[in-house]
Amino acid sequence: MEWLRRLLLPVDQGSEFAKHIDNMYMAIFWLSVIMFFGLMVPMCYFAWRYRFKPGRVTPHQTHNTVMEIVWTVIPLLLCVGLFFWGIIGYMQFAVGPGESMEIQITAKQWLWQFEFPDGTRAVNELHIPVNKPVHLVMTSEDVLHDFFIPDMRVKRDVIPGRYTEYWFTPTTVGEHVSTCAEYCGKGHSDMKAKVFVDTPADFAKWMETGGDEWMHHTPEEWGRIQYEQKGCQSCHNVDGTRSKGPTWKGIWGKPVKLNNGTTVIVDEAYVRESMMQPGAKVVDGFENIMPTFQGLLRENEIRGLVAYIKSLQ
Amino acid sequence: MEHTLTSGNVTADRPRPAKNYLNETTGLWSWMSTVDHKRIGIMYLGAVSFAFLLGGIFALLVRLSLLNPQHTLFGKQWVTAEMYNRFFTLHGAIMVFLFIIPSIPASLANFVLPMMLGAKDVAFPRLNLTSFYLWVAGAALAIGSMVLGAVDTGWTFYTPYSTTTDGAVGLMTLAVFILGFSSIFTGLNFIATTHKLRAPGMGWFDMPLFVWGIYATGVIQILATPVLAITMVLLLIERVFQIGIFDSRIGGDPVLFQHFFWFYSHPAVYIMILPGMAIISEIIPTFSRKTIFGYRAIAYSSVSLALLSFIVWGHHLFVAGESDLANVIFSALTFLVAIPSGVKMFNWLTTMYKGNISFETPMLYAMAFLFLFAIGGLTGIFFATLAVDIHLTDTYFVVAHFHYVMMGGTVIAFLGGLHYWWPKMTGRMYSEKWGRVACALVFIGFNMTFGSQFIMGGQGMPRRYFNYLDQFQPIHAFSTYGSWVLGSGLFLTAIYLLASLKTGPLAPDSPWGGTTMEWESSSPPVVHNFEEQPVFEHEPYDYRHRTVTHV
Amino acid sequence: MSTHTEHADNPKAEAAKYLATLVVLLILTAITVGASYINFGSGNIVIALAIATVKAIIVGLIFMHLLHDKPVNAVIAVGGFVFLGIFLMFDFIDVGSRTNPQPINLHAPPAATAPAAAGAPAAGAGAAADTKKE
Amino acid sequence: MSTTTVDLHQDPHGHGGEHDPHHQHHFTTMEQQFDTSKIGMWLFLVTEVLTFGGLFAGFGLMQNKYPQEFVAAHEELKRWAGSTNTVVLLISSFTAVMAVLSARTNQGKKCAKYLWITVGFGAIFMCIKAYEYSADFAEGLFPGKFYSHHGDLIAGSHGYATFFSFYFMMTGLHGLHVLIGMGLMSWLAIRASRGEFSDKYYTPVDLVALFWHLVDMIWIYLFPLYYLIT
Repeated sequence: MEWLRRLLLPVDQGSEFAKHIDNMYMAIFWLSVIMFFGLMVPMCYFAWRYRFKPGRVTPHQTHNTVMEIVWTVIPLLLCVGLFFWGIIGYMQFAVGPGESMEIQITAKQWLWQFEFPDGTRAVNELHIPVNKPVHLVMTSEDVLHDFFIPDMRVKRDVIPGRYTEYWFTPTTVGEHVSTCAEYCGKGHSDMKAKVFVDTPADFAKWMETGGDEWMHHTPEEWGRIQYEQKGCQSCHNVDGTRSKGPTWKGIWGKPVKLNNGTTVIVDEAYVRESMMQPGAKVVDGFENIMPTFQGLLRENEIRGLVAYIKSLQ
Repeated sequence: MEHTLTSGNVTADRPRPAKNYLNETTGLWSWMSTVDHKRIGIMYLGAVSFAFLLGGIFALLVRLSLLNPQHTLFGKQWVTAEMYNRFFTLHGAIMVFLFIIPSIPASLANFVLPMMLGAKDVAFPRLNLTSFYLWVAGAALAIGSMVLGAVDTGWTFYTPYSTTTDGAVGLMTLAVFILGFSSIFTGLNFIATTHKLRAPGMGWFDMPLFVWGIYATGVIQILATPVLAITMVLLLIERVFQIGIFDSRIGGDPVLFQHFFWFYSHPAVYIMILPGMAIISEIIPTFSRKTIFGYRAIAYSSVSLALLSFIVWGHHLFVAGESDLANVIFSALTFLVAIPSGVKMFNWLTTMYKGNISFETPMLYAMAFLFLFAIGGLTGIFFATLAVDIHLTDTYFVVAHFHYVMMGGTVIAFLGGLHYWWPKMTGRMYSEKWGRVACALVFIGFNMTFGSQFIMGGQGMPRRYFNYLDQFQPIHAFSTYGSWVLGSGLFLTAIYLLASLKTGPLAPDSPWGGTTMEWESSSPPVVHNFEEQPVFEHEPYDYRHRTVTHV
Repeated sequence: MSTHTEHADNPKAEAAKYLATLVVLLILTAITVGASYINFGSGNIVIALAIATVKAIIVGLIFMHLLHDKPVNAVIAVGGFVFLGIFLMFDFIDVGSRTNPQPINLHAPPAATAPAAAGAPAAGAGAAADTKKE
Repeated sequence: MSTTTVDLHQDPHGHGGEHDPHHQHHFTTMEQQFDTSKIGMWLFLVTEVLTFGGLFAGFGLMQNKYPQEFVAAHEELKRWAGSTNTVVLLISSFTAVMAVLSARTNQGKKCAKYLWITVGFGAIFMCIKAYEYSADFAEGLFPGKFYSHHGDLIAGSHGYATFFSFYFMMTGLHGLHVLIGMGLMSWLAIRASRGEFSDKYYTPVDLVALFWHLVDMIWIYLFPLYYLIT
């Protein structure tokens, strides 16, 4: 029945918890199938067997206490069983194992920011080592979000003003997607992050260098990838149209008017400053809503973005 | 009581009175100022049908937006994320607050509940009319909020998004507040009517089960809706004054809003489904020509569902930041809901056993209800189980589940009830042939639209998503095609029902051989329902002395 | 309407009963105000609410006639308070049993930036008060 | 929201012919009509309880969150004013129930007198409330973002503004109910002095008195929660 599980649930079972959930899901699924046919087969049979015949006399059956007790008690027992099974599974998710790696998640419209205990930070890209329990401690800077990793079968709301948490242990190396599962406005469906489950060696390497992928791209390409991954695209368009923030197309080397009345030329220094201190120079007609990327972008990523903006003529 | 049943024939067993509630007085003002529960029921029927049309248009737009991941029609992108967010918000808000909540109670029950009790009217006729005009005012405000900067919060108005977003959220919350009082007055009226206006000799356990269902609904309307009203006021005040209750930026607790909201909105689910179940409890014995099995069990299960509905709302918050202790308690209580729902299913099936079943349109809808509600109910078990809920909540699985209950349950039952009482309400028979065709279209279209969403949800497609992964494209497209089939079925229903008003054959007093008291009136009934006060003589579904020879 | 007016047979006695009820209510008010000046710790709120409940019950039974009225009205009244109690109880269960996890490297309270979707002005005083530890 | 219901099932239109002019056609007897109205009123009171209940829940949870701020903020309220208002409302409840008794025993004039006294106590209550509000506003004790009071013990906490937001919301909604009750009572007093009520028909007096007692009952809880918390 693996094909059925693959149809009804995500193909990847990225954690022990996912296998547990899948087993429960399939058990309830088959229970439901049995009960569904247990209801529908009699219905169809009665409909056919007792279809209208002129003059047929129907019996006056008002109740049958034994039967009614049976069909009250049996479902009740099933429910009690499922309830306890559900709690056992839930506790794996809500109560942590002894030792785990903590990752702090900060959500904002519309990007995910991850921070490791040593201060390493990343945006929309979460690297975790395989077979090591992960403890997510999450908060939001604006509205409700929800960090959902379908392949791990885990999700919990990310709430402004307080922290929420959950645990899971990834068991297979590979790339997964996490999505926002609590409606948060315009960019809700674009608020995705990549979850990379790495081998311990790869993970250690990533922690040191932030990965080596940038070496395989031209700076412009690398910049475009950052544009898509770090959440720039939720506020900046590259086709010349206005969004929450100004477009990037055709601005390089041109003067722009700021909201304090002065004018500035778009060059590398200005672009860098806008990423690190977005509030310092705000383009006229836009609100100061951009979060700072200080400490979130590596040097190679900043250079890529500068090159990408330069290429958008 | 032992008149021969000549179902389907135009020959009524007594002459039609010349004057009935439709033609006793005429003119627009005679309708607008009426306190006759039947006319108010008809006005409500028109009003909620309009809301259903409006909400349905938004539903089709939502589905059309998701036809392909590029959101293109004829090669051009036609919808943006902002528009999509408004579509689903308006679809949800209109369907829940303007359509489903008042649908069965305020239109069908308003018409038949007093007649089932042998009463001349509801307890407070003018309050009934007030309720209708409050609905109109609420609808006007809701539509006003669409025109004056639409709302994009989702129908749930979760804070802090709803306290900070632009748009006419204030107007929409005001609309919901007013609609709440419309609903309260309806419920209040039915409870008082049931208590005090039963026909001479009719005890509590002599009432038709429809009345039990509507009575239980009224209890929920009275107890839950005020909390919604005050929640909407608090939300409005939070937006204007920033008092710091729901908005976390100023010290509020967004999860508290969800508690307040779901303390109403979970019981509201039962405001929607209990009347649906109540209709099924009428249709099945009538078309099986057999007394209902387990009358008391069904009556008690209606009331116990109403009461249980108040202690399970926390299951909407399992992953929303509710404490583990509360999660466990709410999970346990949620499972209890399965029991009375199951009891009803078993009783309906047993009623069909050894019956004499014919398949006119209302019965087809009743069987569709059993099919769809079984799926809706069983998929609820997935959510009650804490661990599985973590994965499935906030995905399309939830969307599919509650549409199976709300649309597959309530709306299908509403359609069944509409066809069941249409001859009584209008005095005309509709086209049986087109009725069956439309029922089949609705049934197939519905399963295409929402059955497929169980698969998407399980695979991890979150709800309220504008941009989705390409892998879901075929299922989304299939679901959208299903929505067209469903829409065409409903459109067809509207056409033949309206056509029957002009061309339908005259209806007999009791076209289906129903045994409850409303069938003792003429079709359509006279102004005060009965020419003489009916007296309770036999239990509501007594077929012992009736042998049907002809359909 | 004789069933409801059984006590009106003797309006004087009825009036005296109402007056006595008023006196009891006033005495209870005096007690509750007096008790608030004495420090019972967390007992104060319990005492105040207990006395308020006694007063509310007296008003319901005597002034609102529930004692001699048809039972259905009393059932309705009690039902309202029971369901209010359910609402309060579960809210407090949740809020009272929440754990408050804190990350290891806790920064300054998250700066509450205005959500990008909003043109709404940022909150006034105490924007960061929500991170106060319970 | 309350006026409509209270009015609606009172003032019945006469269809009865030889019957009591207040008898509505769809009731068999006046007693049935009276009982029905009473059930309707009690159901309406339940909705009132739950409406206020939402505010009480919010207040309780916020009190739980800001215990110190709430105690500190309540010092700004005048305990004598709250106590006086409690006494005023309790006495008005007594006069309201006396009005019902008078109506029921065919003493129309006395009923009108008691109703006017009740209205008078309501007015005293509202005057004291207005005095309290104006004193609060003078000190900058406004709800929500308009809060501009200086010298709070825990500087910068939003708890103070939250306390006063709830204070104004709950006492404001309560005050609105008092005003509605006063309006209804005045209208009934006029009808009573015209001799409209008797032991055969006194439903409106009975129902409005029920409404008034509920308003009193809510104040019985508001008073210790706002004026006496320590």
